[in-house]
This record gives sequence, structure tokens and C-alpha cells, in this order.
Amino acid sequence: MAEYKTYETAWCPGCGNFSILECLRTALEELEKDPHEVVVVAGIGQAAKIPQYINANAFSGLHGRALPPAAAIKMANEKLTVIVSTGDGDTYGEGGNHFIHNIRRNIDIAHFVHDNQVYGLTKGQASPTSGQGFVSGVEPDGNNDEPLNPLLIAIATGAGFVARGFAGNPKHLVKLMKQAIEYKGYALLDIYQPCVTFNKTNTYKWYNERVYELGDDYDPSNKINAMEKAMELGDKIPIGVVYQEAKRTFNEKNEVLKGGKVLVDKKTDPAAVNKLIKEFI
Amino acid sequence: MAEYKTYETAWCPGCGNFSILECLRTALEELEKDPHEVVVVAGIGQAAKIPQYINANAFSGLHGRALPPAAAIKMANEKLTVIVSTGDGDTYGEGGNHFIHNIRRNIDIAHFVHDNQVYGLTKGQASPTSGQGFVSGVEPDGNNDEPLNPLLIAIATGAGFVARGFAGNPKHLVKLMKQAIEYKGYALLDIYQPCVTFNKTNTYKWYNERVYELGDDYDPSNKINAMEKAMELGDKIPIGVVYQEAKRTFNEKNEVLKGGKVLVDKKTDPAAVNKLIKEFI
Amino acid sequence: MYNLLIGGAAGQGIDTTAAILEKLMKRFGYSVFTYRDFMSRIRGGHNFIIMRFGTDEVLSHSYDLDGIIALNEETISIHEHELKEDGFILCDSDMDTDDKRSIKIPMNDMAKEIGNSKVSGVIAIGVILKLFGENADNVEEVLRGFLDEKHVDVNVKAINEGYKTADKRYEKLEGRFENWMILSGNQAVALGAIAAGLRFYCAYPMSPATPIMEYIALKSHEMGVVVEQAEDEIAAINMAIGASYAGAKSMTSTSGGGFSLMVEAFGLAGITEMPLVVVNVQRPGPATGLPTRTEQADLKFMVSASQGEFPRMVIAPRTHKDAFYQTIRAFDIAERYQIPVVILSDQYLGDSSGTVEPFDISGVEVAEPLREFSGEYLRYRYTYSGVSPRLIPGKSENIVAIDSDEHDEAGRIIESAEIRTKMVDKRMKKLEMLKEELIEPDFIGHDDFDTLLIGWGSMYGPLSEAIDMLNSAEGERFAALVFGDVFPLPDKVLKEKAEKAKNIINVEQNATGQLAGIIREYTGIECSSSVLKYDGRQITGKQITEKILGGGSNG
Amino acid sequence: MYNLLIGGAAGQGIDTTAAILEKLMKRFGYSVFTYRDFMSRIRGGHNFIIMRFGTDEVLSHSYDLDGIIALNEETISIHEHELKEDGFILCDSDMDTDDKRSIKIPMNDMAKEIGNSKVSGVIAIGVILKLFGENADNVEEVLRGFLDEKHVDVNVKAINEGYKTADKRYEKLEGRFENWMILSGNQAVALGAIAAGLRFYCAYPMSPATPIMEYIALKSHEMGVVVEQAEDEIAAINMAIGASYAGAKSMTSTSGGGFSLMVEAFGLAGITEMPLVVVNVQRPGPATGLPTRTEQADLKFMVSASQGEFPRMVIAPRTHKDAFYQTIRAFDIAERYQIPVVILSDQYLGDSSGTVEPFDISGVEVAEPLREFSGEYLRYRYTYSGVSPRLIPGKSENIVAIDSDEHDEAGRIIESAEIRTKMVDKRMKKLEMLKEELIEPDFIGHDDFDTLLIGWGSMYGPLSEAIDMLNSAEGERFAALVFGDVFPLPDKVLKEKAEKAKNIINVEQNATGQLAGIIREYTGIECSSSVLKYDGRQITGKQITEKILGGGSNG
Ligand SMILES: Cc1ncc(C[n+]2csc(CCOP(=O)(O)OP(=O)(O)O)c2C)c(N)n1
Ligand SMILES: Cc1ncc(C[n+]2csc(CCOP(=O)(O)OP(=O)(O)O)c2C)c(N)n1
Ligand code: SF4
Ligand code: SF4
Ligand SMILES: [Mg+2]
Ligand SMILES: [Mg+2]
Repeated sequence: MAEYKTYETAWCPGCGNFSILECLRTALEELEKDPHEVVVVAGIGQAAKIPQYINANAFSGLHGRALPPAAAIKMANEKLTVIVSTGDGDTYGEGGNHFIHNIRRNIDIAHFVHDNQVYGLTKGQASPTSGQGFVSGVEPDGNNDEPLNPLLIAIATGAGFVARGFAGNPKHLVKLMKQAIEYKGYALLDIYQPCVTFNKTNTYKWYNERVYELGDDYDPSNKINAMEKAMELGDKIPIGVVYQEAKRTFNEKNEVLKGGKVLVDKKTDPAAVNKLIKEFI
Repeated sequence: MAEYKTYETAWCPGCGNFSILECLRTALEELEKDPHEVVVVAGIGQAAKIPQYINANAFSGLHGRALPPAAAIKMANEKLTVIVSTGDGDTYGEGGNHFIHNIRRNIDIAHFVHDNQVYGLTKGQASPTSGQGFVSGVEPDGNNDEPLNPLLIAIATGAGFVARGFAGNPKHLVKLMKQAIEYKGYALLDIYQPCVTFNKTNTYKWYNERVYELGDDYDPSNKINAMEKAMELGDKIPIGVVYQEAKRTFNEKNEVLKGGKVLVDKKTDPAAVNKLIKEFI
Repeated sequence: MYNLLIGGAAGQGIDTTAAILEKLMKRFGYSVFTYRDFMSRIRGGHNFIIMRFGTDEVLSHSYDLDGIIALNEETISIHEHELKEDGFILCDSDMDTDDKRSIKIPMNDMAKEIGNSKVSGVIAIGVILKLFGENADNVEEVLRGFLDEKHVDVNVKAINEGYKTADKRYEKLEGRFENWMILSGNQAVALGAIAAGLRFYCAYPMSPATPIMEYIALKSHEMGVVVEQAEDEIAAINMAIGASYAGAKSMTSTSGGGFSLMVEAFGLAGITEMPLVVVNVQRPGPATGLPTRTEQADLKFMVSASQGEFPRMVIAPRTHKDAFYQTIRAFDIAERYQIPVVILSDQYLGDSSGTVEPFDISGVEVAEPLREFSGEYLRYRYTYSGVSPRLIPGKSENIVAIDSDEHDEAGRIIESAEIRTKMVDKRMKKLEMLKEELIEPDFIGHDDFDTLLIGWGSMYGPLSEAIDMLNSAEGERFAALVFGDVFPLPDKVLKEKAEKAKNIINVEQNATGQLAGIIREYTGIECSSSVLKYDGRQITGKQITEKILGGGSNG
Repeated sequence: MYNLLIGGAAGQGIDTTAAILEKLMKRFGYSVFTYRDFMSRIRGGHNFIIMRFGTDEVLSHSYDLDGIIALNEETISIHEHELKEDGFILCDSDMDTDDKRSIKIPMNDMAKEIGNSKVSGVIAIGVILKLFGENADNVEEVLRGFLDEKHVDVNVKAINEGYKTADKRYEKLEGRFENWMILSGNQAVALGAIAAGLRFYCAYPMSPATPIMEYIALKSHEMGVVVEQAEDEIAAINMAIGASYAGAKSMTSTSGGGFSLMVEAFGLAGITEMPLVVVNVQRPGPATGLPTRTEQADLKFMVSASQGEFPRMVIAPRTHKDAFYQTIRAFDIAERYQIPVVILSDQYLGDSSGTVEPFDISGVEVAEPLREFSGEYLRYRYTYSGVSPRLIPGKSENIVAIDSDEHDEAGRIIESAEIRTKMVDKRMKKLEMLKEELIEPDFIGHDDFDTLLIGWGSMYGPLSEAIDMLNSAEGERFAALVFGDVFPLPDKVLKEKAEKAKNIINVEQNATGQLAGIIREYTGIECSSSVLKYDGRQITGKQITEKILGGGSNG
């Protein structure tokens, strides 16, 4: 376990992030990834502190902007295992546009959204996944907007791997993380993460009463079924892989990258440049 | 017809926008809206020139940013009929995040997306709805990204009125526009609009061969069915209201606005301010 | 004047403790200034506040401490050296310190007994009241005024318990501030906006600007303000512009990073001539930087943000009082000139609390858009002043058309070179009138000065203290100019004073001396040296004094 | 020197006509400069190009026309007055004009006969070749070199048909430019990036920057560059930064509005010390402004964009040649200093074509990040120069950690005041070395000048022509300094020349004289007056001359 360990964390005791961090370390170790082959990319937020606490290449970018650099890193060097660990606000709020469009790109990265249904680092405002009626300092009347359903939107946008995990079920979460990392393409893993300080609705207890693991009898390959499953958010909430489909990845489709060529290893040939120069004569 | 007419247009002869503009004028006239009660909001693009050509209050904002001001205009003065007319790039590309979140807000505006499946004004690049393989000056190999399905995403995000129209079927389009305007809440009407100059794939002929009107037997109230219908994009493509559901609007839910209060008619009471001042003593 | 530090880990209730204590001290007649030094985390780490109170107006903080209230041991080890020799350290009996100045009280046990382990800090308040010779009888009434009903009893109890444990140690000073207000700079801005007639407020959470949103949200029903949390800052500002178009006074607030995302729409307000107030509560950058700390490094960015050229105004509030009145003025100017106005605050002013004479809104007048117009209405009619009549849509029979493209008087898109030139001229013309009503910088200090210090915004407090300190010694005489209106730059007083100055030193909370640069550009006046600090902590009057007397200025 | 205008509606093929004609004229030995004046629409309206060709290097346009090729009647009515008395108007026989200078040829009918109604303009090329005494024999070979195979025959035919219809009228001049290149400023930037080793290019379409993307996309396979159209400009720049982190030379390009959206991430490159090249092809703002036209109003914006302070460089290419070499240099500097570099071009330079001596890449060297490192690796190690060793992830056993928060040498988040100060100092330190390698402005004109004109970027061409014109008369002597490196501002030559100057006049394509402001700020040198134009059309040498001689300068 030591290999992926680094700094002391700044999270609140009891925060769901601790479990997610441990699961990520375990998943990477079980997959036998070397820290220097892994890049952890994040935006800004409590979840987004993950790259600070894991001994791997780390890209702590801007709030909401984790996906674009992550995608580009994978385009530049597909030998790297690229993991995005970031919050629900980061991903679905500020970063919503990149969420949609990187699904369309289908770049081969694993995206772990620590979904605490709240803006943690900025002290408890409603996030896009907060329930209606969620009260905060800036929403004293309670949040009026309909919560966004990340899984359903991801499926509707064409994601090939759509899953939900729960910080309170680490064994299952490690498995999901490994599946997401090994999936070839954009893999969304939305992880229920209790925020013990600011989310007094979606507590460990609340989640424990609701989540259940999808069994082997569940077939994640049927899109319509999967959408229905993704809408199951009442008394029972499924965790596991809700939808899965094999798709060609960005790098496989891209003319310059396909065949496993590593962009950063390419060199520009002066003769080729001179040829271009001549074309203008 | 004269009432809503203004400037000469700068579109190419044969462009689908002409029909959409005519339909919009007709819809507004048939709904007996006075030009000064209507605000047409747009971003930037060919579609977004609509406010230039219609005699109504006009807000020509930034590329990709039509929805936020439109939403705020409706919050500020709900007596206004607010219409957003803008392009597919504007809406689903640059403006993707506002698209998602204004669905969640469910503000009572009608959103007409002129979906020519291309960036028209900037000369023909692939838009988020362009088909895979779409070739342009900046995508000489053809577009590799999966086209976004606006209707499916809108339903998945919780929109209560989701429809598709076709510029080549003006009678039907006028009807849809009127329904969208009259719907209480955010109404998405994605309109197939041939771009005769830059989109040589999705031509009038292409659309004519595929689109069919949803009949009276189609029930737009079932979400799962609607999602399936929204995925029907092959040889046959439905036009009409794909999904419809009654929902409380932003203004109805908002504590300050509910009951039909017009924000811009409120006045600040100095006594109330003095009370706040005293609270700090 | 007394100076206390309350320190502990995030989550230990320092903020509540400070909020109660500052209110009480003011009620006891003191002018209070509370400085907040917080880490960007929710639990743990080391946070502290410094509360200074005295019988003259206190406008800044200091690190010369009379007392430390240590909610954890770390606070003692970090701050001991700042404590005066005769100061005290108030801490729990269990704490491991052999500092002779410590007053150990079993606050944690007492808190448990009271039934709420979080009130240790409040017990300390009781101790403090006793130490400073206050009478605790009225505490309950004060708390009732601003705490949630259900929290009053336990806090009153905690204070009383603490009170019993100690003896009087300091003289009670008689101050005149009992009936003044105490509030933070962020609250002052928020209240100013409300007083100006704010109707629509839209923002995305961002430290250190979020408290503005929180205050407005809290009062939104009462005052009839729609408060909307946007999906991102781009939406926030575009919504604010939309609401302004429709006739609602609107505002958004953020910090530098959020402003970066607003830059394009800031220009939209420019070309569409839309009144708009944007608050930037600065924190250290670039990018995420130090989220909960202070800096003044966005000045040049505000002055030139967005492509193209258009008139704008940047006002940097200097004090809590300024924050209120200048925000009101920002709304008025935004409407009268139809331009975007930036309130350029910072974490130091925004998060600190200050004591202010109750705001007087009797003279307040804020311009309004038109609701009627006779004759042919043209949104962008050329006028002598450059300002065109602004109708709002739906309130008259006229059509109001605005356009982010260059446009003609009717607001319709054009490509004509002639109209383009006229429209640019029309917009820029407004600056002429605006320049006539700029507020000159505040002058502090000796009329017969040798050295002139120059600063802006929240540097007001530290600079006025520095001038006092500098002038209290024999020798060289000092004065300072502190700018509130920073752009366009008011230059009359500056030129006058600069002429007399032997040296000019700019004192700024940034690394490049941004105001000095702007002064050079617009007046040719050159600062001979600078005092610059950019570690995220506001400079104090004493630090300025030392830098200047020690010749240790960098510049 | 000759000067032709080709005008018509959007969609009438003016662009193709110009592209063929400029290539041919260069092959005939001329230096050619093609100015493009397009409306923001796809069909209709009035567009024109002005093509100037001569035997000395032509670096700017002029409105004194020798000939007009009118593809529609509007072209004649709009431009007649610019035509010299002995000039000609080449138009279709059907056109309704009684201008005596017209040469009517049934080009439309001929085009129909050839079987492609769009080739009227190409027929006109044939006429032009004849008028200017060229031999049309080699046309086919030239066209084959750059037209799609399937278009060659019809175009050759059209030219030959046109050729037959006219008589020689002008002397063929013997130029030496046959083997030079002709390309647009945008293409020169794109080619420069490719020559510098570009690996990753990401952008969102925006006029007038899109042609950069188009050229790179066209050559992406051949040159091994990943070209990605982003969902928005925010994604574009964040992707470019990600690719740079991973070790790919990366670039994004846009115009001012897109840059506005990139501002936050521009600061991310600043604090993470990530090499990055951003091209801003300026157009008139604010906001959408005039999308297809030119302006130089983003200079101050580039210099101060983003919250906080960090070193950056802004280079404004002056000519097509500069556009190539300076782009290469931008990549090198970005990598060596680990800073963001802005190439600040504009629509005038970007869209116009110019004749350039074939680029010589034999001396080109562009720095690369490290792939190996021995010892303890710290991404942000403090060094004397401020530049730390930059490893890329995955290529060594080391961990590369970067952070948009303030961080320590290892790249991990910190809150320490001391580390913060050291990190700001470390970053700003780089400017010292950078300032040593700045390129001084080009000096043009008389060594013994009275009046010094000052300009930057694309003003080079018009200013050099103006200096020639101004000095061709008796009396006052003129010279000009044209800045390419604009920020940090190189000031040695400026100070030297300013000392000698009786008057200094800044000539800029903006309304506020932005370079003059920067010069005042950084050197104290004051321009005595300005020539400013901001109608979206580049000023010509003649217009500058007239303004200056007529005393008609505004400023
Ligand atoms: C441009 C910008 N806007 C706002 C912020 C402030 N901010 C930092 S984290 C955050 C939200 C965090 O919420 P989430 O992403 O859900 O992460 P969590 O803290 O809950 O893990 C915000 C709004 C910022 N850093 N940058
Ligand atoms: C911030 C910004 N980025 C880019 C542009 C350039 N731009 C103008 S319109 C447009 C795309 C138009 O496509 P779409 O919205 O589909 O409208 P259409 O022209 O096809 O109707 C783009 C990229 C811009 N104006 N502003
Ligand atoms: S605030 Fe919430 S999310 Fe953040 S560390 Fe604490 S418990 Fe975790
Ligand atoms: S380019 Fe396409 S969308 Fe634009 S006006 Fe022409 S046909 Fe219509
Ligand atoms: Mg969260
Ligand atoms: Mg389109």
C-alpha cells in the first residue's frame, strides 16, 4: 500500500473521500500500474485533492476543467493510464460542457466522480446532483432545480461504460475502478461519497439504506434497460456497471494516432517542412 | 405578415433559415403576440441572426450564451414572451453547459435550435450534431466524434417539452412553435435546417426522404418510449413532440417570483433597508 | 487599544467565537476590527482571527498581541512570539504549555458539562469579558439579536460559566461605538447592492466572494431579490446582463478566477452598453492560487479585460464604509453611463469585520432606466454625452434591440466603417463626463510631508496606521494618498501632491506595483520605490513603517 | 507597381480568383500583396480584395487602383472613385455602367460556354494577364501545382479564353520574386508552428483565426500533428496545456472573444509553468464586434489577462516572414522559460497574402522538455534563473506533479507565506533573462529624423510605405520604430531614438493608443500625438502620410 501514499490529507474525519482514495490506491496496485505510468488529473474541490494524496503523476488543473487536459494527455501519450478524480460540482456544474463532449470523443480515460451531492470545498452549496429542497447558505429556500442524473445523461450522450459506486462499499468500488480503468474508452464511474460536514441528507445511513449491487443477472448491454436502471433513484438505487458497450476510442479512430503511435515520440522531419515551404512557391 | 418583418437577410438563397424565420413570424402572429411583448434572444451564428430580422425586442448576445440572458429576462419580467433562436453549434457546442442547466431550471422559454448539423457562419466545420465522417476544412479526415442527440439528452436531463421540427415542413413547424411557446416551462424544439452551402450530406432531399410526422397515436408522455423514439435516427426520423410532461416552472417555484410577480416592477423599500442596517448594530 | 488572537483548527468554531465576541465588544463601546486568516480546508489545519478593539476607530489588524485564545496547542507554538510580554494565553487546562503567560481553564470539560463540546470558544468569550472588565449582564440580549433562537441559551450559559472563572485584568475603556454597526466588507457590499435597489443577483460560489451571495440570499424574500446560483461564472454574468436588459438592477460577484470566465461577457456589457456591477473579491493568483487569502494583483486585469475598447469603471473600496456607499454609487454610475462597473475588493476587506457608523441611505439616489419614450426610439441614438436613452423591453410599445456585433443606432448589425467609428466614439465619449465626477484619493497625514505613500483599496487601514506611526517619530514627515476610484484614474490631487513630494512610495499587495504602473501611464508620475507584499497576508501599518524606515523597500 | 481590385458578392468566387491571380503574378516575378476585405456573411453583400504587385517588395495595400475587376455592378459604384484616371474596369458586357474606363467582356456567357458559371472571375484573370503583358503559356503548370487536379483544366481553359479577348496595355515589369513564396499571415503562423515541431493543436473555429487550423489540419497526417476541434475555447486551451504537460508541443489559436474564454487557463499555464503558444488573430471588438475585420485593440488585454501575476511574452508579427520565424521563436521561448507566449496577429496580416523569400529552417532550433533526470526530481525546484528542469510524465521513473494552487518545489499545494513569496519570485525571475533576449523594434527611415512614428505588428507595411512617402518630399525627415516583441517591452532602441526625436507619433489600429500607453508606463516616453484608426480597415501608407502632413492626427 505504501507505494501510492503521499501527503497528509486535509479532509474532515469521516469523509467518504478517504475510502475512495484507498480504493484508488488499491485498484492501481492490483492492476500493477507503476506510479510513473499513471497520471491523476483533477479540477478543484475536496474530491479534486486526490492527486495531492497519491504518489503518481499529478495534474491539478482548474475548477471544472479536468477532462480537457486529461483527454489531451491521453492523446499525447497513450501509454499513460489517465485517471480523472473530481467532484460533482467540478464535473457536472462548471465542467458540464466537457463532460458531454468528452463522452462524444470517447477518449480512453477513467473518470471517477466523487458525488457528494454538494459543493464541499466552498462550504455546502447545492451541486447539480443535490436533491430538490436541499438547503444551503446560498439556497435558504432550498434548491429548486431538478437534480441532474449523471448516469442517464452519460448513456444518452453515448458513453460506453457507465457505472455507479459507493464509498461505503470499498470492495465493490475497487472492482468497479479496475473495470473502468481497463475499459477501452471513456468510463464514467459516479461514486456516492458522503460529505459528513455539509450534506446532512445523503449520509452513510441514507446511502446504506438504498444502494444495492447489480447482480450477475443484470445485462448492462441493453441501452433502453440501462436508461431505465439509471432512473432507479428511489428507495432502491443500483450500484455497479449500469451500461457497457464496446466502442472505438479516440486514439483508435484518429488518423495520426491509430495503431498505437505515441504522439510525444514523433519528431518533425525538416525535409517534410521544406516540402511544405516549397508548396507555397 | 408585415408586423414582424424588418431588415434584409444575409443568408444564402435556399437556406433553411428563411422558412424558420417565416414560421416564427407566423407563429407569433397567430398567437397574437405584440412585438413589444416578445424578446428574441440569440447567440452568434447564421441561425442567431434571427433577432436581426424580426420586429421584436432583440438580444443578440455572445456565441453560445443565449440561454443565460434569456432565462434571466424571463425571471426579471415574466410578462415577456421569451424566445431563443440559435444554432446547433451555439447551443450544443459552445453553450452545452447552459443547455443542460437551463433544462434543470425549467424556465418558461421556447428554444428553437436551427440544427443544420454544421457551423454555418464560420464556413462549414463539424458541429456537435454533424454525422460521423463529416468532412470539413478542419476535419479533412472526417469528424470522428459521435453526434450528440439533443432530444435524448434533453429528455434525460429532465426537459418537459422536447420536439423536433423540419424547415421543409413549415405548416407542421408553425404548429410546433406555437406549442413550444405556449408550453409552460423550458421547451426544446430542435429544427432540422438544411444548410445549402456547407452541409452537402443533410440536404432537403436527405431530410425529405427520412422525416415523418408523429401521428396522434403517438403518446409523448411516456419517458422511456420517448427516449426510444428520440433514438430513431436511421431511415426514418420522427418530427413532432417526442416528449411532453407538465412541470412547475422556475418562476412558479421561486419564492420571490411565484404568484406571477414581476421582478422589475418591485421597488426597494428604504425602511426595509434601514431594518437590515439595524441588524448589524 | 487591545488585540486578541483566537486560533485553532478549521471546524473548532473560531468563526462563531469571533462573531459573538466582536459583536459584544462593539456593544461595550469599542471600535472593533477582526482580521481572518483561514486555510482552504473545512477541518483541521491552522486558522486564526485577530480582533483589535479600541476607543478610536480601528481600521486594520496588527500582530502585537495582548492575548491569545488557543483552541489548540499549535496556536500557542505558532503565535507565542507575537504575544506581548504582559500578554496572556487563554487555553484549556489540558494543554501542554509552560508559557508563564498562560491562563488555563478547563474549558473543554466545562463545555461537555454544558452539553455541547463545541462551545469551548464561547466559554473563552466569558473569560475575556471578565479579563477586560466588562459586565456580562447584557450578553443575552445581544446574542438574541443575531443568533438563532435555539442557540442563544447554550451560548449565554457558556459565556456566564467562563466569566466566573477569571478576574479582571485590563481597564475597561470607554468607547463611543456602541450604536455603530459591525459587519464584514462582503456584507457591506451586499447591503450596498440591496440599498441600491438590487433585483437580480447571480453567481457561482467562489472564495472569498461567497459571503456576498450568502447575505443577499438570506435577505432575498424580504427585499425582493432573485438570487440564482449559476452553473458557471459565464452563465452568472450573462444572466446578470440579461436581467439588466430587462430592467432589473443586477450584480454578480466572484474572485479573479471566476472573473476570468466573465471576461467575454464583460465586453458584451461594454458594446451593448448595459449597466452591470461586477464584484471581484481578489485572492492571490494566478489560477487557483491561495483561495482563502488576500492580494491586490487583479487591478491591471480589470482595467483591460476583454477584447476591444469600451468605457468601464473600477472602484476599489477602502473601508467597510466605502464598501457600502461605493457599491451604491457603482449601481448609479452603471445606469447613468450604461457601462460595466467593477467593485474591486479583496479577501482582506471582504472577510474582515469593521465598525461603521450606521449607514445613512436618506440621500441615496440611484438612476433608473426609462419605461416610456415618445418619438422614434433608437437604443443607441448618438447623443452629445454618448449616453443614449435606455428603455427596457415590454414596458412601452417600443422595440429594444441590442447587439454584440457592432451596430447602428437602432441596434442592428452593421459593417460600415463610418458607423463603426461613430459608435466607438459615442461609447468612449462617456468617459469625458465620467472623469468629471471621479472621486479623488483620500489624503492622510501631514500637509507638509516629505514622503508620499500611495496605495489603493483595502490598503487604506494599514496605510493610515503607518502614517500615524511614521509621523509619531521626529524627522521626516509622511502622508499618503489612497485611491478608491482607480480607473479611470483621478489625477488632480495626485498631481498636486506629487509635485510637493520628495519621495513617492507605492504600497501594494502585489508583486509588480500595479497602481504605480497605471499612475506612470496616465500621469507620468514615477514612484521612487515600492513596498510590495504578495504572500497572501495583508501588510500591517507596523510592517509598512518598518519597511520604510528600514529602507527595506523593494522596487 | 500595379494595383487591382476584385469585387463582388460573397459566393461569387472572388477568393479563388485572387488565389490564382496572386500565384500567377508572383510566378511572373512580381512581389504581390493581397488585401482581403470581407463581410461576415456567406453569400451576397459586398466583398473585395485588392492585389498590389510590383518589382520591389510590396508589404501593404493601397486604394489607388489601376484596375477594377467587377464581378457585380455594386463593385463599380462603390470603387469607381478610387480608380486612377487611366485605370480600367473589367466587367461583364451585361453590366450597366457608362464609365469610359470600362472594358466589357461577355465573361458570364463565356463561363457558361466553358460549362461552369462560376469561372467568370477566372476568365478575368486571363484578361488581366494579357493587359499586363504576360505570357499565358505556363499557366497550366502553375495551376497544377496548387489546384485540385480536377479543377485545373476548366480554369486553364477559362484563363486562355479570357486572354484572347484583350490587348496588352501595361508594361511587363521584371521582378525577382518568381521563386519566393506567397502565403497568408495565418498560413505563415501555421507553418511556423509545424516547423517548430508542433504535435498538438486544438481550437474552436473563430474568424479570422480559423485558417490557421485549416492549414494545420490539412497537413496533420503528413506532419504527425493531432488536430482537435474543441467543444469551446476553454477546452481548447486546457487541452493544449494538458498536451504540453505530457510533452507535446502544443498551440491553440483564436480571436479576442475566444481568448477571453481562455483567460483563466492562460493563468493556469502561468502558475504551472507550462510552455504554451496561443495565437490571437485580432478583430474589432468589444464582444462580437466586426468578425471579419481588423484591429489592434487587444494589446493591453494580452499583457494583463488573468488574475494574479506571472511572466508571459507577447509577440506581434509584423510581416508574413515574421509570422513564420516569430512563431518558431515563440515555441522555443515558451519551452525555455516555461511560460505562455501570445502571438498577437490581426485580421489584416492573417488574411492578407504576401511574398516572402523561402523560409530557411536550417538554423532553427527549438528547445525540448527533459525525458530523463538523475537525483531527486522536483518539478518546481528553485534555481538561479527561475527556470526548473521540466520532465514529462511517463518518460522517466520520476513523478511529475503540477498544481494550479500555489505549491512547493514538489508541486504540492501549500499555504505557507514564505514558500508563496519564493514561488512568485522564482516565476517572476525568469523575466530578467527573457528581457536580455528581446528583439528591439525595427527602425525604418532617415537616421537624421525629426519625427519618429511608432507602431507595432501589422502596422509594419503601412508604416514603411508612409516613411517612404513622407521622406520623398522636401522638409521634415521621418523615421519609424515598429515593435514585434511588444511585451516585455524592449526599450534600448526606443530610448535612443526617442531622445533624438522632435515629435513622436504613435500609429495604431485602435482607439486608445495602447502601445503608446505601454511605452509611457515602462519608459516614461510620451507620444506627442497619435494616428488612430478603428473602423475595422487597416490604414494605408498614404492615409498615414496624409494624416501626418495634414496635421489631422487625433490624440
Ligand atoms: C472558476 C472557479 N469558480 C469557482 C471556484 C470555487 N470552487 C472551488 S471548489 C468548488 C466546488 C466544489 O464542489 P465539487 O466539485 O462538488 O467538489 P467537492 O468539494 O464537493 O468535492 C468551487 C465552486 C473555483 N476554484 N474556480
Ligand atoms: C467565443 C466565440 N467563439 C467562436 C466564435 C465564432 N463563431 C461564430 S458563429 C460560430 C458557429 C456557428 O454555428 P451554429 O451555432 O451551428 O450556427 P449556424 O451558423 O450554423 O447557424 C462560431 C464558431 C464566436 N463568435 N465567439
Ligand atoms: S467538507 Fe465534506 S467533502 Fe469536504 S472533506 Fe469535509 S466531509 Fe469531505
Ligand atoms: S451558410 Fe448555410 S446556414 Fe448559413 S446562410 Fe448559407 S445556407 Fe444558411
Ligand atoms: Mg461535491
Ligand atoms: Mg449550425
